[in-house]
Parts: sequence; C-alpha cells; structure tokens
Amino acid sequence: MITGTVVVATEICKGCELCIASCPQESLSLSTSINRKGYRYAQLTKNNCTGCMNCALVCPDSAITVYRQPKSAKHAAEAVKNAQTA
Amino acid sequence: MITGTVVVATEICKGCELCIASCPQESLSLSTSINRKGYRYAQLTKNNCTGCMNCALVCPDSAITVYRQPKSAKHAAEAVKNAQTA
Amino acid sequence: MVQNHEIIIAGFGGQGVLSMGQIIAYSAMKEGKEISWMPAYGPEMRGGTANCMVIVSSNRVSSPIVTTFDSGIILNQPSLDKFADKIKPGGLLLCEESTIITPCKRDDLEMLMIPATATATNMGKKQIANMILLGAFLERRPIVSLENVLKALREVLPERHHHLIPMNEEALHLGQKFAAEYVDHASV
Amino acid sequence: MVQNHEIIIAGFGGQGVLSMGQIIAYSAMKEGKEISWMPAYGPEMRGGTANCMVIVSSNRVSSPIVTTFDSGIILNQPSLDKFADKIKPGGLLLCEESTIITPCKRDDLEMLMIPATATATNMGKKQIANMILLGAFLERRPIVSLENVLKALREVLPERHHHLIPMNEEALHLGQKFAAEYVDHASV
Amino acid sequence: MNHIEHESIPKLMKGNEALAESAIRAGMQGYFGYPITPQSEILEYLTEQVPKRSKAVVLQAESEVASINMIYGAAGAGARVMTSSSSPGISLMQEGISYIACSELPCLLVNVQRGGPGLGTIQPSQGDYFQATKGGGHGDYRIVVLAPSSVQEMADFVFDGFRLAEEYRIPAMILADGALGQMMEKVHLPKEGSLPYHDHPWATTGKPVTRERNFITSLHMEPEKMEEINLHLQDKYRRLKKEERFELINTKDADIILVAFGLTARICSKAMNLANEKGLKVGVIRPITLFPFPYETIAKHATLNRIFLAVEMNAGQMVEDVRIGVNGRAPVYFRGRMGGMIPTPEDILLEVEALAEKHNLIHQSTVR
Amino acid sequence: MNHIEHESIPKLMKGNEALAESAIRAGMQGYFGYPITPQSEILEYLTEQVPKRSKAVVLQAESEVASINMIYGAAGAGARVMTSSSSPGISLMQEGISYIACSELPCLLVNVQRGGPGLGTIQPSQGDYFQATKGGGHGDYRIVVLAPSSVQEMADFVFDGFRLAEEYRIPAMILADGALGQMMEKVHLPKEGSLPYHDHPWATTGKPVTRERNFITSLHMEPEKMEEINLHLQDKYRRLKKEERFELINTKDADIILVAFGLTARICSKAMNLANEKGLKVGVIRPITLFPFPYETIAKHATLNRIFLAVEMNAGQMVEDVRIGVNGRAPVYFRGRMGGMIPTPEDILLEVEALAEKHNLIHQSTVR
Amino acid sequence: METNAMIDGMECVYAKPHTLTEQPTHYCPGCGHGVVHKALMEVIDELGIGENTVGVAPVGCSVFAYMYMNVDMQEAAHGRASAVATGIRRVLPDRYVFSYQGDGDLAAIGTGETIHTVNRGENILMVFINNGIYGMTGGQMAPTSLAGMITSTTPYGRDTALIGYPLKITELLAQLPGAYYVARHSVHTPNAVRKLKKAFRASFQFQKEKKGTCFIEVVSNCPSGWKMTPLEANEWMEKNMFPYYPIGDIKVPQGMK
Amino acid sequence: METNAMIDGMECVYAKPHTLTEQPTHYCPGCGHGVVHKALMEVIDELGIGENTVGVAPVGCSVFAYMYMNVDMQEAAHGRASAVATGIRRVLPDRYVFSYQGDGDLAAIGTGETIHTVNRGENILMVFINNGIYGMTGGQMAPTSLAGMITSTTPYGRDTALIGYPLKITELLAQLPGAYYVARHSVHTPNAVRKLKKAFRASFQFQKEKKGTCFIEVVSNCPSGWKMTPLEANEWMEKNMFPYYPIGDIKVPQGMK
Ligand SMILES: Cc1ncc(C[n+]2csc(CCOP(=O)(O)OP(=O)(O)O)c2C)c(N)n1
Ligand SMILES: Cc1ncc(C[n+]2csc(CCOP(=O)(O)OP(=O)(O)O)c2C)c(N)n1
Ligand code: SF4
Ligand code: SF4
Ligand code: SF4
Ligand code: SF4
Repeated sequence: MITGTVVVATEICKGCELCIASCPQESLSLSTSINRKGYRYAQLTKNNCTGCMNCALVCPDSAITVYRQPKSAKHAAEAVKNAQTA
Repeated sequence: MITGTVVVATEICKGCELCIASCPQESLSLSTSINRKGYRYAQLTKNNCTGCMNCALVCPDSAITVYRQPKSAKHAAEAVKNAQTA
Repeated sequence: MVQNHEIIIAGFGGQGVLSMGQIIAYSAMKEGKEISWMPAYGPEMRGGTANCMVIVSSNRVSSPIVTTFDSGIILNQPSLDKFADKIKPGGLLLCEESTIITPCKRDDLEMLMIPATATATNMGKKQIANMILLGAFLERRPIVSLENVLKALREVLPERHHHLIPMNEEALHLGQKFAAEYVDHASV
Repeated sequence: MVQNHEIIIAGFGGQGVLSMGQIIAYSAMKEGKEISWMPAYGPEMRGGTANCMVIVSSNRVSSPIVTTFDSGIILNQPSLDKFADKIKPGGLLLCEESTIITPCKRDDLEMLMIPATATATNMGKKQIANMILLGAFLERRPIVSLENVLKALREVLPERHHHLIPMNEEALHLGQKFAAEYVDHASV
Repeated sequence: MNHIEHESIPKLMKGNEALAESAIRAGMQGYFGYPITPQSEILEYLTEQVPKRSKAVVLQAESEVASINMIYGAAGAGARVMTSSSSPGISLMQEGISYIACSELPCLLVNVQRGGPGLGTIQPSQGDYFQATKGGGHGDYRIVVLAPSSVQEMADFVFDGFRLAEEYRIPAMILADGALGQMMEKVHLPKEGSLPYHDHPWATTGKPVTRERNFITSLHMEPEKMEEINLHLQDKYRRLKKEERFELINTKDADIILVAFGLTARICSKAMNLANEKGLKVGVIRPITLFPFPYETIAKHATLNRIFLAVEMNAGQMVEDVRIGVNGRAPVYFRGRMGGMIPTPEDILLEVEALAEKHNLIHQSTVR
Repeated sequence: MNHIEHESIPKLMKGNEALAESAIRAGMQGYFGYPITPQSEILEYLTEQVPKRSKAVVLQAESEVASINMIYGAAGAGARVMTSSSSPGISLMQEGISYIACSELPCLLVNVQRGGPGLGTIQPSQGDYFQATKGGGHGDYRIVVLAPSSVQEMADFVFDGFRLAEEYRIPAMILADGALGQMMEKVHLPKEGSLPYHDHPWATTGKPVTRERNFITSLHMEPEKMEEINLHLQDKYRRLKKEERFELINTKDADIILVAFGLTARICSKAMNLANEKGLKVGVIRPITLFPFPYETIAKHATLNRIFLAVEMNAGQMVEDVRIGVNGRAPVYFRGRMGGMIPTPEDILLEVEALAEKHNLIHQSTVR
Repeated sequence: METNAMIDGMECVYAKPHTLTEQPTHYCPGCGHGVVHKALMEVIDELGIGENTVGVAPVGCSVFAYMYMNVDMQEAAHGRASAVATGIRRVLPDRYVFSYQGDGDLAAIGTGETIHTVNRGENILMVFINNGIYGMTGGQMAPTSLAGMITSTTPYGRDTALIGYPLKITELLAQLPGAYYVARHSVHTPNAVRKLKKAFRASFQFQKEKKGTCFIEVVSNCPSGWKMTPLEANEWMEKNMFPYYPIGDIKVPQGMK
Repeated sequence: METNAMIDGMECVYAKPHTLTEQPTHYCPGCGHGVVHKALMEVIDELGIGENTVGVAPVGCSVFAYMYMNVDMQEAAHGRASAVATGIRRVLPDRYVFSYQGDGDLAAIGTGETIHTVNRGENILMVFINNGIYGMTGGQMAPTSLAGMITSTTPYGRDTALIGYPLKITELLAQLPGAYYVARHSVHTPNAVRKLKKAFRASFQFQKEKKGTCFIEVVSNCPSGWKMTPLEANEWMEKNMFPYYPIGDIKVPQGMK
C-alpha cells in the first residue's frame, strides 16, 4: 500500500473542514491554535495518509500539497499524471 | 340568401387590397382615382355582397362597415352578436 | 458675387422627392458647385409626406437650413399648403397637376402646373414623373446642365437600372418641353 | 463646555466589534447624549477586518469621521498596527490579549491587555469576549453607566436572546474587574 | 419647506434603515429595486417590515433597468413609489429617468453614492453630482435633488421628496452617500400617515366613460409639439426656484466661505470650528437642494475680499455651480477627495490655512 | 490636431454614411451596435461594405447595453472599435462608458442626437451636451467630445477620435445630430489605411510566460487605491487641454460673439452674415472639442463691452461652460430651440438685433 | 360612426368598436398591427372591460398604439413594456393590464424583462407581434428574422453561423411555470382573426382569475420592411414564417378546449 | 511553491497549478468559488492553453477572480460578462475565452446578454455558479433561490405566488441551437471536482473546434449567505438544491460519452 503525506499552508487555510470530511483515512483535523487570519487550520494528525489527494481536490484555497511514496520514479511520474487528469 | 352591403371609409382606406382578397364573392375592387392620402381605395363593385364581414375583419384600418338585410329585427340582433363573437 | 439657389422639393413618400433633390445636388457637385441636401420625413415608413431642401451655391453653404426658397417643386396638396408662402417673390413654383386640388393663390410667383403623373403613366412608368418635373425645373432654372444630370444618373443608378436611363432622358426632355411651352398663370 | 469622547473599535469580522460600538452608542443616546456610529469593513463576507468609530458628545456631532481617538478597543494585530498611532496621548488602548503578537510600543498611553477570549472561552461562550472588553473600557472611561448598558442590551437583543443577558452582565463585571485590578504597562 | 411631524422619542438607526422606515411612514405604495452595496438595507428593511404593516408592493426586480421602468408604470398608475440604488445602478436608470421626467411622473429616487467611476469601491462618494443635477440621461430635463447630511435628514427628505415630486410632477432624488447610509445616529422619525395623498387625474387607472382616456408618453413626432413640452418643463424648473434650501453657518462676517453638501458639509463645519479656534473667520454654506441650486445665495455672499472653498467627495463638480453663482466676484477654490476617500477636518483646515496665508487673512482676522 | 490625408475627388454622402465609410478607412476592427433613428445608416452601411472590404467584425447586438459591453471587451483585447447610437441608446450606455473610462480603454462612441427627453422625436438636437461632457455616468470621468458641423467633419473626426482615444487611452465621442447624420454634402474622404496602429501592451490578448498577466478592471476595494486611479485620470484630463480645438469667425472686433457648436455654428455664421449686412459687428466662436472645452479662448474674448450669445439646440447647456469661461467679465445670453427644432438664421438675427438694441450697439457699430 | 345606422333598410352588423379612436393609423398599407389592434380592442369592447383596462405600448411601429386604442395607456421605453406593465399591475391589482410589443422590443433589448415578467407569472396579457424585422427603424434584422433573410442589416441574408438562429422566445417562455397560457396566432385571414379574438378573450378571463401570464404571439407581416405588397407579404409569411413559427397553442391550461 | 519538492523521499503529486496566483482568496471558508477556480485553472494548466486564454470575471463574490487566475482577464460590469466575452472572442478568434458568473449576474441582470450570447452560439465557455443567492451583497434573493428559501430580501421565505419559481436558466439555454454542450455539475466531493474538470476539458476542445457555446453550471454553496458552516452548507445543498437542479448532462453533442 502506497503511503503519502500532505502539507497544509497553515496561513492560507481557513479551517473550512472540507478536506477533513473528504479524507477517507480520517487523517486530518483542525488545529487548536489559530493562524494570523484568526482561523484554526487543518493539520495531519494521523500518519495513515495514502496521498489520495481527495483533500487537496476539495480545498477551496489550494492550501494542500500532496506527496506520495514513489514505487519507482516512473510510477511516481505516472502518479502525477493520473492525479492531475484523473 | 341574406344580402348585405359594405361602406368603405375612402379617406381612411390605404388600398392594401386585403379585403379584396378575402371577399368570397369578389365584390370589392380598387378605385381608379386616389384619395387625399394618395391611395386608390377599395369599393364595392358588384352587388352580390352577403355581409359576411370577412373584409371588415381583415381590414387593418377599420375602414369597412358592414350592413345586412335583416330576416327580422330579432335575427338581425343575433347576427350582430354572432358577427362580433363568432 | 455669391450665387445661391435654394430649393424645396416636397410630396408623398415614394414619389421620388428625395432622389430628385439628390440628382440636382450630385450634378451640381460635378460642376464644382457647393451643395447641401437636407431631408425631412414623418413617422410613416410608407406613404406620409417627405421633403428635402437643396442648396446650390458658388460658395461654401453656411446654413443648410433655410426658411424661404427660390424654387419649390411640389407633389401633393399638403406640401403646397405648407410651402406656398415660403417661396420668395418672383420665385418658381412647380406643381404636379393631378395631386393639387386647390392651387396656390399667389400672383407674385412663376407658377407651373405640370401633368407629370399623367404623362408618366402614359409612358408606362408612373415612377418617372419626378424626372418630368426635374426637366421642367431645369428648363426654367438651369442651375445645372442636362448633360451633367444624365452623367449623374449614370453614376448614381446601379448598373442593373441603366437600361432605364433612356426613359429618364426622355422624361427630362418632356418636362423641359412642358415648361418651355407653358403659359404662366402669373402672366395670365 | 463640550464633552466629547471618540472611540475606535477594531478587529476581525465576527468578533462583535460593530455591536460593541452600537451598545455604547445606544446607551449614550438613552442618557440623552449626542452620538454617531460609523462602521467600516473589507470585501470579505466572513473573516476580514471590521471597525467602527463611535463618538459620544454633549453637543450635536459635527463630523462623524475623526482621525485621532480618545480610546481604542483593539481585537487583532492588523488593527493594532493600523490604529496604535491614532490614539491621542494619554488616551486609552484596550487590547484583546490572545490576538496580539507584537504589542504597541507607545508609553504615553493607558494600555491594557485583557485576556477576553480566554476568559470567555472558559465561560463557555467565546462570543462574549467583546462584553468583557466593554466592561473593562467602561471601568476606565465611564462615559455611560453600566445600568444603561444593561437596559440597552434588554432593548436591543431580540426576546429569544434575553436568556443571555445574565451572562452578558457577568462578562461586563468581569471586564470591569480586570480593568480595576490591572497594572498599567505605561505605569510600569 | 413644509413642516414634518416627528416622534418625540428618538431611535438609533442606520441611515438606510431610517430612510426605509420613513418611506413606510410616508405611505409609500410601491418600491421596486435591485440590491447594491451600500444601500441594500433599504430593500431588506422593506421586505421585512412592509408585509407586517402595509399593503404596499415591495418587489425585488431583476435589474435596475427593470426597476426604473416598473417605477414608470406604477407612478403612471398614480401610486406613490420609490426606488433606490447606488452609483452604477443609477447609471443604468438614466434612460428611464429621462422618460419619467419627460412624462412628468412623480416618484422618489435614492442614490446612496459609492466611489467611482466604473465598479470603483463601496466607500462613500459624491461623484454623481453632475449626473443627478445636470441630467445624466439624454435631453433637457432636471430632477429635484435633495442632499441629506444626517440620518435625521435621510428620514425627513423622504417626506420632502414625495411632497415635491407630487406637487411638481417631477422625479425627486435623495442624493446620499455610503457613509450616511451605513452610519447610525439618533433619529426622530416622521409620524406615520402625516403625508396626505393627492388624486392624480392624469393617472392611467382605467378610463371611465366620463373622461377621455389618459395616456403617459414622452413621444411627440412633431418637433413643434416636443418643443412645447420642453418649454413647459423649463417653466416648471423655474417655478421650482422657490423650493431652494440651504444652510448658512457663521457666513455673516466670514473671510473664507466653505461650500459643501451632504456629509462633507458636517466635516467642513468641524474644520470651521478648528479654524475659528485659530482665529480665522470661516463660515459654511450648505446647499440642501442641489437642484434647484441656490445660485443667488452664493451670489449674495460673493463680496469683495472673500474667498470661496468648495469641498466635495469628488474631483470638482458642484464647484462649477459655485463658480456660476460667484460669477467672478470672488476667487473660488476647490478641495476634493475621490474614489471613496472622505476628507478629514484636518485636511480642510490645512487647505483653509494655506488660503488664508495666500490671501493674507491671517493677521487681518487675528487682530479683529 | 494631426493632418489627415484626403481623397482629391469628392463624394456626395449622408453624414452617417461618410462616418461609416471613414471608420472602414480608419482601420476599425470591430463595430458593435443596435439600430436607432437617426443613425441606423451607420450599421447598415457597415454590414453592406465591410464583408467586401475588410476582416473587421460588424455585429448587431441585442441592445445598447450589450453593445457598450462588447466594446469594453473588444477594446480591452486591443482592437480599434466603435459603437454608435442616438440619445436614448446612449443613456443606456452610461454605466458601460463609466467602466470603459475608468479602465482607460480607447474606443470611439458616436451619438447622433435626437430631440429629448424621453422618446422625444427623431429630429436633430444638441440636448446631450451635459451627458457627453460632464459624464452622464457615475463617478468622476470625462471623455473626449468632438462636435462636427459638416459631413466632411463627420468623416474626419473618426480619424481624430480614434487617434485621441488611443493616444490618451480614453473613450472619444463624436457628438453629432440627426441633421448632420441625414444631410448630404460633398466630402473628401480620408485615405484608407492612413491611420497607423499602435500596439497595446496592456491588452488582454493571452498571457505569454514572458510577462505578468494583464487584467482590465475598474474595481479597487481600497479607497486609497481608487483615489490614485482618480488622480491619474484627472491628470490625463489636464494633459488633454493641449488638444483643445475651436473655430473663430470675425471675432476680432466683434461687439457680439455668438458661441455655438456643431450644425448650430453654421446657422450662426449665416446669422452673422445677415447681421453684418445690417452693420452689426458680430462674430462666432465654435468650440470643436466640447471636452476639453476651450475655456481660455472664451476668456480671452471676454473683454469690456462685449456681449456673448450662446446658441444651442437645447434649453441651455454649453452656455454654462461659456459662463465659467467668461467668469463675469461680459454679459452672457442664451438662445435655444428644443425637442428637435432647429434655430433659423432669422431667429438668431432677431435675437442679435434685440441685444444690440438693449446694449445700444446699433449706432456704435453703424457709425464705424 | 354610429353602429346602428340603417342604410336602405339594412342594419349595421360590423363597425369599428368604440374602443378604437377615430385617429387614422400611421401604419403602412396592409400592416398586421392595425388588425391586431382592432381584434384586441373588439374583445375588450365585447367583454365590456374597457373601463378597467390599462395597456402598455412599446417602442416600435406600434409606439402610437395609445393614439388608436381608446383605453388608458402608457408608452414604455424600448423593450420595457413588460416591466412597465408589472409596475401598473402590482399597484392596480384589480385592473386588466396588457402589453403590446414587437419582436425587437420584446425579444432583443427587452429579453431580460420579458423572461422575468413571465417567470414571476405577472397577471397580465402580453401580446407579441412577430414580423421578423425592425419595422419602425427601417427594416433591420430582428432576433426573429429567418435564416438567410435579407434585411437592411443583413444585406447578404442572415448568416446563422455568425449571428445565430432566429430566436423562438415564445417556446422558451412556455417552459416557465409563470406562463399560464401561451399560443401563436396570425391575422392574415378572417378566420385567423376570429381565432385570435378567442385567445384574447380567454386571456382576459384567466387574468381575472389571477392565473398568471398569458402570452399571445401573432406572426405578422411588414410589407415595407420586407419590400413587398401586402398581399405578397402575407403569402411570403405563410410560406416562410409559418413553418418556423407554427401557428397554434403552445401551452394550454387543463380543460381549455 | 515548487511542485517537485521532495519531503522525506516523497514526490509531490498534487500542488496548486501555476495558473493560479499566490494571492490568497477573499472567499469565505469553504466557498465553492475557490474550488471551481482551481478546477478551471488546473484544466487550463493541463491543456497548456494558458497563453491563449482570456477570461472574464463577473460582478459578484468572484469579482476578484482576476486576482487569482493567472491568465489575461477582464472584469465585466454586473451581468455583462457574456457580452464582454463576445467582444473579446470576436476580435481574437483564435483565443480561448471563458466567462465566469454567479446566478444574480448571469440569470437576473444579465439575462438578456446570456440568452443572446448563447443564441449566437458564441465560441466561448460560460461557467455559471449557482449558489441560489447573492453572496457579495449580503445574501439577497437570487432568481435561482429555492421556493420558500429564506434570504435577506425574503425574510419569510421566497413566495412563488409573488415572485415566481426559481429560474432554471440552464434548461432554457439548452433549447437554443447555439448551445453546443450544456451540463450541470457540483464541487462538493472529490469525484464531483474530477467530473467538472472533465467537462471543462471537453468544453475547451469544442471551443477549439468552433462548435458553439459550452455552458457549465456548477451548483455551489454560500455558507455565509445561507448562514451555515461549510459542511452544513454542502449537506443542505445536496438535500435541497440537487433535487431542483439535478446534476448531470443537459445537452451533449453526438458521440460524446
Ligand atoms: C433604447 C432604444 N434603442 C433603440 C431604439 C430604436 N428603435 C425604435 S423601434 C425599434 C425596433 C422596432 O422593431 P420591433 O420591436 O420589431 O417593432 P416593429 O417596428 O417591427 O413593429 C428600435 C430598434 C429606441 N427607440 N430606443
Ligand atoms: C449595476 C449593478 N447592480 C448591482 C450591483 C450589486 N451587486 C454586486 S454583486 C451582485 C450579485 C451577486 O450575486 P451573484 O451574481 O449570485 O454572485 P455571488 O456573489 O453569489 O457569487 C449585486 C447585485 C452592482 N455591482 N452593479
Ligand atoms: S479544505 Fe483547505 S481551507 Fe479548508 S480546512 Fe482543508 S486545508 Fe483548510
Ligand atoms: S382592407 Fe381596409 S385598408 Fe385595405 S383596401 Fe380594404 S378597406 Fe382599404
Ligand atoms: S414598417 Fe412594417 S411594421 Fe411598421 S407599419 Fe409599416 S408595415 Fe407595419
Ligand atoms: S459570500 Fe457566499 S459566495 Fe461569497 S465568498 Fe462567501 S460563501 Fe462564497
């Protein structure tokens, strides 16, 4: 099983929780502290992220970048393609 | 057979000939002389008018008044009604 | 010295009132004169009245709008009623005979009644009545030469109508003839 | 002599900045004072910054827009950065502690950091932080009486929210307490 | 102007809400409008209140063009009607306003101005003075233009506006700005039902056999007729002069006269106070009716060694009318802020001091 | 103004047709418009000629509102575009014009005015002077306004209009009237292709990686920024002064100066001749650019015991600018016809004689 | 003229209704506008609702409708007749209100007002004269001009690739819940006129019952714009307009025959 | 942020496209506008047509679209985006042009421009965000507001008897010959976003082939206007909006699966 991770731009995030709801792994949750805009922001709180990109797709603020464990460079490249065009 | 007649307001008539075309009896035709507006106007040139009112219905300028031989006052009254609501 | 001729041409829409004015203007331009042509019409798309003011001058035309005229070419009663008083004393008043019920009473004008429509109908082309009137006008007021008028026609008319030019020419000549032989009312 | 108090209240939308100002204005009106309340907000519908200028005066308020203030109640960093310099020397500057990262450096002000949000959260109603700040403000600048503020609340709040009034009252008192016991930065 | 009966107990209200409330109290029978910041509260307030309180029609139209033409229809049918919008929306109404003015239909228009041109900003402005007073639409027409400077006047001018509109058969406009619409002040509301209705024999309400049909139109194919209509309108505009309104503050022995309307006039009066404290003799003229504009009042004040300073939230519009009024008898200066910026009393004070310097009035006034 | 190359052989054309033909020759790339009398010949001429002669777009829009916004889009994309209409249609364009002016998009607008207000008449008028010169739309913007007085100028000002529009990034308007549109005169057409194109780095033509994206907007949420935009616009309007154009006829030692634009100016010059024949010293000032208005020229002529008479086909609009220019140094009178009526030389002569009488210039000028 | 005049013992069975003024129309010879005016006014006369009716004239050739129709009327700005009618109907809920518009007025500049008036289901009768051209302004293309049709702004024929197909706005409007009764008629024959009058009668009945918007299109002629004689025009209309704009009911309420 | 960064040996598989600027949006938390912006810009990025694309922003909450979309753009007057897009497309026939509008913008004030743009079959992509409310101005009724829906101008719920039923403008437009591809989508789930991107891709392909107007409606949310949290809003949308505005293709060209 591929594993992945996400990076949330915490100063961009507005804490809408859409990503959290869309994560099949329930890997995300809201922070307790607030960012400079006054929002609690999304963060990865479990390490079971598969890099499925669901959260990123629904994020209105493009605050999420998704990374994945490459099986091989080639596969990874594909992965990118699929991700973008799937 | 009921007979009737029409009176054309010659100064209102614009000589469009629609009444002429709509007359089943071909009782109407255009005058040779022109009216003050410069139009040749419709006139009753045969005496076979049945008072069917077709010409009046299609006249864009409401230039035609239609009269009919009453079978009896009563019938005539009806005639009016039918004419208007038919 | 400034030479100026101010003309009103008026009648029903469809009588060729406006084109008559345009032909005069165009020919005058060809002769290097200064000109203006100002139309006016009512709300009707067909019928209704139409007129144009034409000014032919040796100098730049200042105001294209004038209130009195050297000549009037009138093609219906309403227009006559409207413009009869606006012709300058001694001016020319040309009327299309058949359309005039009550002629103008003035006796200080050069007044001609031309049976243009009747004649044109006889020629088999009612639309050409305006050319007959134009011929008559030019006979009395040769502000442009007939040659140039014919040139003008050739240039203005689309190719497909050029076959009509001879007929137009004939109409112009007929008009001239009428005017030449005409016994003026005023002088009666 | 004219008595005038000019206040700026600023923070994020949703922090109750505007309503705080309205309550002051309303209570002052009840006390027969002249008032004006002027809001300002950004393009955002949610979040974003908002502020209002409140003027309480013994005479008719001429200009509802002023550039310097007797007091400032500040609920976030951007607002502090924007208004810190606009408080008159010796004026009052009240800040919501948790939202301020870099406090104001001025030493000519009566400056209070109130942990309003923290306290409100403990009380179980975050939204009530603004009442704590209002209480603190009135402790230092009693331009309207607490009684009238509570009357105001009763009249302004729709019936269905009246059950919240006791909590608001508690918040006001807590705020007063903070301000009363507060050791001013300036005086440190 | 007529006296308006007011409630004794004041309320704290936003300008937009006070205006809307006043419209209900004025017996408005129809409102047609389209939302736009900073005046949407008017439609919102009406949709909330009217169903509870009156039979009036309140309709959110699909656009400003539709709104103004609904106003045309409803006003033509004899109803007391109002629409409101802000700058871009008012621009879209220009054709309709020209029609209404020519057809002489009474109605109340409200423009809560925002910074322009274009989409601009939602902040307050006075950039539509020309549009409102000279006729932004085509042809020679004018509308009554009232410029409130407080929430109280936002409410009162609804009554004045309807009264003038109906008395003169002319559209009246309340020319406010975003600040007046959004700010809250104490307001004594006009008493409900204190504005009488008049019947409108010209209105299209259905033709009884007893009269000729009525028709509302602005079309006249013969220019002679159309000129008559215009002369009639121009005559009405002259008659309107007697409705001129203005406010004078300390103008009597002022060396410098500030001319400003609406909110700007209040800021000027604060600047005046600051200037007076510094020994400068400054006064304020506030035109209240922008059309009819109080030219004579300006003229009367245009005496030797006086200076005029027009202050506006625009690039210089009313100042042209001030110049026409002054007609060369005194220097006229202008100070303006644009695009949603509001001049501060300090801004204006600086300007005043500079002028005092330039025309050396400093000494003069301080020795007095 | 720049020199325009003309054909040596004249043509006899209607003003509307000459204007349309000139647009083709000026390399117009897009026309978007909606029919309205008395200017429909423009669209008709273009739909007939363009397909045979150029790649330009000619689109009959569904309305004037659509037209002006298509102009916004096409001008923003860098094309040389034009629209035309008459009074009521121009009123509907006011919002769009305000947007275009603020976004600084070059384009040519044509208003062949008819008698207003409202639907009015189809006869000629100058009733939209205020709308054109003071901004009928919202906010502080101006557009270049050119007033032709002959068919020749109907053609020439297309070139001048496009040139100014592109040089200053501003909408330019040809403010004509129904008579100029419908009348025929001799015209020497400008030479095709004699108006060079400039590239527009600001245009939205697709963003190459090599530059930042371009965007066309008039929205600026911060009033500070919006004020900057306004200051920039005002500065441009000041720079435009150098494009002022006017015509002087016999003004040198005239006692009475007629001020008129467009067709009315020609009628005035005829009236002038009539007056001169009667020994009255009369001259004519014809403002050609109505914005920028030649205030200084008026001012220069406003000398002791001179009289100004503004003549317009409206109720008195340009006369306000004449007053501002004269600034009290001479009496300013007004004579106007409205709603489609055209003043006659005789009309004006009477007025002139009355004034001469009143200011007893009769004797004065006759003894000279 | 008095309707009951006798001429040699005959009785008047048909005369201009009192709901039409004596003013001669400015319409071109044979123009359908005159016929529709008459049909509409006859129905109002027959129903005896003239006193309770307010009409709205458009900008178009029928701009002068208020000179001919002897009821209270308003002349609306170009395209805005339905907005004006809305304003009237809303403040006079117990009156009959109709609007009368051409295709340029209703389906070009007025499209927005038209759609939203019908979508609101305003209780009015909208009469729509579709002659496929702008008559008043001199025969320019209308949104309803047929494909390939030559007009003064499509001298080479309407090119659908560039300006799209003729807009069947009536079919669009019929989709809206607010539209209660929608039909397309004509006035080129006596029977067509009789049918149209039926439709008008029904519409006023529905309006009385506050059912929503009744929308009646009349496919008509424009002899001048089409550059034909009236008789040629009507023939051309049958041959070319009717196939694209089929005559008949488009949306009829339950149980209306 | 650079897309190909590695973090502990992993590769970036998803990052903000270059066709979006770094400017943070002013949209409310969870607003659909942001998602649609991103989907549209990703497609343009993927197709590599950013250099040949010109967009048109509306007046509405997405008025600032040009601040976020990193392509040449114009900000149109309220309701006129499609007219502006027409102007652009006509003078730049070889460019891709899209307009982006809300329901007030496209279906209220802009109705006339919308209908006629589609009727002309302008070769543009029209993106229509239907959130059933006027977001920017503070939650007033939109033509698309549902029956009974409470907004700031229908405080007692939209009364269809007085202001009519919500306008299904998309279905109307699909009737026009000029409309080539018409579909309704949403962005409330990852799959919905994927489907929307497909539709955008197809639209640009059709535009390249000059097929006519492609019209994509996105049924979206307005947490602020609806006075809900983003999650509540999406749930409410599924429950209430989708039944009236069913998701799916409305008009698809032959042979497009
Ligand atoms: C705002 C505005 N734009 C344009 C016009 C010019 N105009 C008058 S009528 C008309 C169209 C007439 O066509 P239609 O509506 O089909 O009516 P018809 O004349 O054919 O009966 C136009 C474009 C106008 N009067 N006002
Ligand atoms: C001419 C004009 N009228 C009204 C407005 C005010 N206004 C701005 S956006 C808007 C509607 C916004 O709603 P919508 O189009 O649905 O977009 P959303 O904000 O919901 O995304 C309105 C009425 C304006 N800016 N211009
Ligand atoms: S979807 Fe985006 S904005 Fe919303 S919580 Fe997740 S990261 Fe933050
Ligand atoms: S239909 Fe009427 S107008 Fe036409 S010819 Fe007959 S009578 Fe004359
Ligand atoms: S132009 Fe056409 S529509 Fe107009 S009156 Fe003449 S025939 Fe009828
Ligand atoms: S108001 Fe509504 S539409 Fe606008 S940004 Fe907020 S959530 Fe989105």
